[in-house]
Amino acid sequence: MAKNHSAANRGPFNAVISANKQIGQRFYRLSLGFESAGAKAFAKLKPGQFAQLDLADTPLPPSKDIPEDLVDAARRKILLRRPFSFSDVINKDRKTLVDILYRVVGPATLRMTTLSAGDSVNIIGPLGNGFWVPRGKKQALLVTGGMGAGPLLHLAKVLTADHHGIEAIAFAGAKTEKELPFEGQLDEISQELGFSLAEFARYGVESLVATDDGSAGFAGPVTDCFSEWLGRAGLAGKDMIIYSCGPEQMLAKVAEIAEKRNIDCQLSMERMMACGIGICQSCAVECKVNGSSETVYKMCCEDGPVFDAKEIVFSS
Amino acid sequence: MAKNHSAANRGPFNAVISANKQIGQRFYRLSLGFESAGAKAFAKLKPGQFAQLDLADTPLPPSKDIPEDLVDAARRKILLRRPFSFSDVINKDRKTLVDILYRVVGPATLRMTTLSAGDSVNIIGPLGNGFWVPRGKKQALLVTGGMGAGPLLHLAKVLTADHHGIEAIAFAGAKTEKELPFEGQLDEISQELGFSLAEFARYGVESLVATDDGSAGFAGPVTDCFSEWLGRAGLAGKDMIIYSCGPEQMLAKVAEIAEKRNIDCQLSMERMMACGIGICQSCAVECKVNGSSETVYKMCCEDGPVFDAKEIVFSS
Amino acid sequence: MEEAVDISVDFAGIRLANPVFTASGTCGYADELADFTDVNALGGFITKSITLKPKKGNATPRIVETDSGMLNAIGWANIGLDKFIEEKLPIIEKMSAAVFVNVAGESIDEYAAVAEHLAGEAAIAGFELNISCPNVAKGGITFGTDAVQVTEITSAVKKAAGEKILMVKLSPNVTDISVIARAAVEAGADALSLVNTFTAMVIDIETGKPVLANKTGGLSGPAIKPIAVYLVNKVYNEVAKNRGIPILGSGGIRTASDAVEFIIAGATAVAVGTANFIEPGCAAKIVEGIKKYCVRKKITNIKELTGSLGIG
Amino acid sequence: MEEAVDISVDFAGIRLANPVFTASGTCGYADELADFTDVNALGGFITKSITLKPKKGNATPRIVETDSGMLNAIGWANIGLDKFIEEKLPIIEKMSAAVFVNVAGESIDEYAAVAEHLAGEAAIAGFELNISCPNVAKGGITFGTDAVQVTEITSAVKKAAGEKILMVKLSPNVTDISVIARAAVEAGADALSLVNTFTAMVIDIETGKPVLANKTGGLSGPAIKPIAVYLVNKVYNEVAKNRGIPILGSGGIRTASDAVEFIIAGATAVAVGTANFIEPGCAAKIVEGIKKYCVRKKITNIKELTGSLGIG
Ligand SMILES: Cc1cc2nc3c(=O)[nH]c(=O)nc-3n(C[C@H](O)[C@H](O)[C@H](O)COP(=O)(O)OP(=O)(O)OC[C@H]3O[C@@H](n4cnc5c(N)ncnc54)[C@H](O)[C@@H]3O)c2cc1C
Ligand SMILES: Cc1cc2nc3c(=O)[nH]c(=O)nc-3n(C[C@H](O)[C@H](O)[C@H](O)COP(=O)(O)OP(=O)(O)OC[C@H]3O[C@@H](n4cnc5c(N)ncnc54)[C@H](O)[C@@H]3O)c2cc1C
Ligand SMILES: Cc1cc2nc3c(=O)[nH]c(=O)nc-3n(C[C@H](O)[C@H](O)[C@H](O)COP(=O)(O)O)c2cc1C
Ligand SMILES: Cc1cc2nc3c(=O)[nH]c(=O)nc-3n(C[C@H](O)[C@H](O)[C@H](O)COP(=O)(O)O)c2cc1C
Ligand code: FES
Ligand code: FES
Repeated sequence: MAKNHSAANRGPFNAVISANKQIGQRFYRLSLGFESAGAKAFAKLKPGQFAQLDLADTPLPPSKDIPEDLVDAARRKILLRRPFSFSDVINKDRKTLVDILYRVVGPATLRMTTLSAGDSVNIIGPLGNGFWVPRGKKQALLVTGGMGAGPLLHLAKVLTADHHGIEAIAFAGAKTEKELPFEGQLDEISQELGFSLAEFARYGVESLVATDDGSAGFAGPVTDCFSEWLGRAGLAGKDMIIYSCGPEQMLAKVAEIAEKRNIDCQLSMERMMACGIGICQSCAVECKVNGSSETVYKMCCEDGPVFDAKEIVFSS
Repeated sequence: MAKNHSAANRGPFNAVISANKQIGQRFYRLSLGFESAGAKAFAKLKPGQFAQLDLADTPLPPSKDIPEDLVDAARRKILLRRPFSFSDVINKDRKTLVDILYRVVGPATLRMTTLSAGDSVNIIGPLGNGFWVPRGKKQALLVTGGMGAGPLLHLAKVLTADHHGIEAIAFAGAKTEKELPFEGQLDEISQELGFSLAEFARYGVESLVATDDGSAGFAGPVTDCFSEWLGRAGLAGKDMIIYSCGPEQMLAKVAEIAEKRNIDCQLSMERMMACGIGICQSCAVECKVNGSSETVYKMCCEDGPVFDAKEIVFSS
Repeated sequence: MEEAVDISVDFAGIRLANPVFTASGTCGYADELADFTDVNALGGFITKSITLKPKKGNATPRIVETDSGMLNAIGWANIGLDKFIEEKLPIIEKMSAAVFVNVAGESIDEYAAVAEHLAGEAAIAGFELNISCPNVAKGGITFGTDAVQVTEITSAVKKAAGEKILMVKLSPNVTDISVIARAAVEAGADALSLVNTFTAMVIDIETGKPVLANKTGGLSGPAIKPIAVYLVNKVYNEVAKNRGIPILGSGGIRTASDAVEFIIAGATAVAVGTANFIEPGCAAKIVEGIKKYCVRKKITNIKELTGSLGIG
Repeated sequence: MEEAVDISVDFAGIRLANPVFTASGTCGYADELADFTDVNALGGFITKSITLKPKKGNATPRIVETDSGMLNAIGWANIGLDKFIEEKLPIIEKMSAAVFVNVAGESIDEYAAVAEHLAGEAAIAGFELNISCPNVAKGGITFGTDAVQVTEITSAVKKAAGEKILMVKLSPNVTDISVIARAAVEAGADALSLVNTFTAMVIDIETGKPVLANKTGGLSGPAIKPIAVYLVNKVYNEVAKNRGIPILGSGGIRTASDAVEFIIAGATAVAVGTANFIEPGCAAKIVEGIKKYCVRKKITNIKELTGSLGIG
């Protein structure tokens, strides 16, 4: 696992918003541009790396636009930065443009919705270690839950561009069709091949969709869809790799499937983070120690957020 | 003193900003419009009354626009409402439009500068008691210091409109010409008559200007200018009244002059206010008790902010 | 649907329509908030601290804002017992909320005298004993931080209070609040109120002096909420639960979610203080919000929620 | 002009280039902040709490945000003394700031053992005794709230610490912090550090459980600043001033203005904690801001400012 070496410039940088597009009921895509030092730092952003955004002084939306379940939470003044990973990076004319897919869940993400072209936001990053591609892999299976799609879209792009020997396929899950964080229409190709999600399709990656309520694609958890697909394809083994990002329960299930079929698996974990830069110890992830029943806490921000699935001790 | 009777609707109301014009280095005029209940409540706003604005969720200006001496203060998140009085009221088409003259001194007034046409702000008011016009007055002397000009402009308008028997003259002071909270040019009429400050002139009120550094008009405190003028005119007595609003030291001086010359005098006082509506007791003003050496605390928000100068016990 | 939710609470033997009070010193003596909100929508109401004689209070500035909080050093400014009886009781008689008179004084006798004078007033549900105000030279906090004195003053006022509910308001400025809470309950307190404000100071770096004329003041508002929730939960677990003593929880409550947090921690009812200054109608809104929360969570009686944290 | 300002301070016998530290637990073990700021711009640096053996710390969540503050319950997670000596001391040797090792433990012996092992290290200026951490079951705060135990642990560690400066970090969760401060000083503390965090709790009203796995945590950040300023001023007046004991003031410092407030209140130096997470370069900025303040106020030596509030 390539460690994010010190002495790199990781900000704080000011990024300028180029767009902040609502792509679903509570989903947005924020596009930001960095110049000079920030552009240099983010140019080499790896899929799965993240950044810490200071949203404390970003205004709230007008009260009529605050969903009822967030009215009370919106009263809280923000102190800490918030971690977000990226769904895309583009280097153009000495600028670096990045995209963040985000969901509105509390005071910071609520404030984020008011950012508009020309505004700027203070960012520390890139942070942590991204996904990595071990030698000899032929097939990458991207399993996403909800907002987890972001870093896996970025990964799909990188796999297509830099790893020609690897074929990728995506499994995208959400509670309902409306909560799939994709913009394009869902075009069903065939029951087997699933959907052509424009976001993955542009990298030549087919996708299967699952929704808990069956409103689109497979009816049930994306992990069931994934597991059934693996069963049908009769696939297992060492030339495959699973990459997953989503809610922790889903990741636990993915890890289980991976272990059963003996497939390498990398998971992007989330923790409440105060600093994001390895100094506060708030983001502990319990990890197994090789060949022992003991566990240690690794830091999600510095040692992760992407971990080998075999390491992780899931709590529930 | 007409007391603001209960059972009146004093909000909270939403007012919509129509303009927020910078009129000096750190001075602005905020124009707001009320509709329906708010319009009704503010339609009868008296000069000297005030309102409590909730600016907690009003965004800060971008950091490059925050003056260096306010950078640290700007970090403080606002909790309490802020009191402001008014420089004008216009009733038009069932709407009530009001103006606030304000100076940027801390986190709330800094945030206020970012309000722009169409934004709304939550307001409690009108609050407190305004200036009143005792019977038999022929001449009103308006003495303002800095931002104190606001309510006295409103008073000048009301005097001209509703009290034809009274002639008004204004004495406007500030530290420097730049800190005079007026927009128009300073046109000197004559040494005796002083200036034609457009803001007062449109109500037919002449004005004398004083600046501490002599950059415009009389060189020295406005109270000296005022006192000299009274001396020159040899005026005193019961058909005159002094109205004053400004820093407390200035008000103390005005009260002294008024007492010496036996002129009725009303002062608009300021205190740190938590509620503005008489429930927290934070805004105590020490007042003499008639015919006794004892003093009591009156509430600036409810019993004031305008007080008879004879009542006030000045601290320094 | 909403009718199915019962948010009325039993508070030391009386029935409150709902568990929301306004806190002493933040809502006047009686109906001063009536222009802004329906005071009859409240479950309970606590007057400004009343002393035997009128008190002028401290010089100004008496308040200063801090990050997510404010300091106050009002100093028990109040109209005094006689004027309170004369001018305010008649209004209180018409209020439907349970009214508690917050009692303060410089000596145990003064506290007891105020309670004794009011003990026969039908309009009053009980007393809140302010032994925890950090802004007066004598009395107040000195009583509230020493268990022996808490015992003495509570017993004395209990006697004076007759049949009325005696609620003791605890200071958070102590090493172990449960020790004080236990002393109060064992000396006869029917209910506990916590927390009062935290002693604090703001210095104006331009003048080099404290902003408040009184130099120090009490910190209230959202800033203190997490400490208050902890203290309520601690007193609930260590003192109140087993003895069946209700807690009135306060400290930074501004929304229904805040109120629910205190209730889960162990508060039978909550008091809204500083938030009244910003949104004078917020207590009534909190009543509605608690109802909605219960409906959403399928809680039919708010009792199920009280102290449901069940830790410790 | 700027050259005329001397902001170096004498801190318990050593000279610090300026009065700004980063606080324990918020800046790593050594140069972890180096990517973001010039750690050599600091006057002092305090390591994360070090225990004899490595500690895993608490389960997650370990933090939660509150209004203008945050709760943490890290639980002394640290690499342990041996690894600290092996991996971190070599880096510390190259740092120009005065480095204090924050020492923690479950028993007096453990505290003393850590200090003894490090007492001979030239790279270390002294120790900060953490007897005030609210997030561990044993040790920590139990020591910090009882004067007798503070005396014992301070004397024991003082002996172990040899020539090194011994700074005792006080808990604010006490009735009278001066009693504890006095106990520490009389038992040999060369300096006092205050405040540590306030015990607090946040409840998730959706799950009905505390957000933190440890249930309670310590409140830090701007929310606590006015309480911290008051406590620093109190300890300065009642304990530190007459005995010539320097105070390291902390609690919610984020700007130079905040730092100046603590210095006027009586702090010889200040420590920046939570703010490092938001703005990792802020301590260095505060150094510059203090200089500018002194220039503007025509203060030629920062000593003139320390404790200049002069009240009480
Ligand atoms: C490495 C990393 C990458 C992330 N990438 C993305 C992304 O690309 N898009 C996106 O929408 N979100 C992402 N998140 C989550 C995002 O940081 C939170 O949604 C955000 O902080 C919520 O802030 P808030 O103030 O809106 O809500 P809060 O009120 O802070 O939180 C709302 C709810 O979300 C939970 N929560 C908040 N922060 C975290 C966290 N860090 N880990 C787990 N649960 C949390 C809280 O427990 C709470 O229940 C990422 C988190 C991490 C750690
Ligand atoms: C009845 C009344 C009417 C007012 N009318 C106007 C007006 O028309 N235009 C205008 O610009 N300002 C007016 N003010 C003052 C205005 O309320 C303050 O400038 C404002 O609250 C400052 O908020 P802030 O957050 O920007 O600064 P803060 O950081 O809150 O204050 C900056 C400085 O101003 C002082 N200050 C703040 N509020 C008050 C107060 N209420 N009384 C005395 N000193 C205070 C503080 O001590 C501090 O030194 C009025 C005040 C009162 C009481
Ligand atoms: C301005 C002000 C005045 C107060 N006056 C009193 C008082 O007279 N008696 C009392 O017991 N508590 C008084 N308090 C404390 C409140 O009743 C309450 O306990 C405290 O403010 C915490 O709640 P909050 O954070 O919701 O304000 C006062 C608080 C404030 C802010
Ligand atoms: C995440 C975190 C971890 C901390 N860890 C320690 C610690 O290990 N030892 C210690 O003595 N204090 C620790 N503290 C307390 C700080 O050193 C400081 O005293 C406190 O946070 C108050 O300062 P602040 O408000 O500037 O953060 C920690 C604080 C935080 C926020
Ligand atoms: S978030 Fe601070 S160490 Fe990971
Ligand atoms: S500001 Fe609350 S009583 Fe005047």
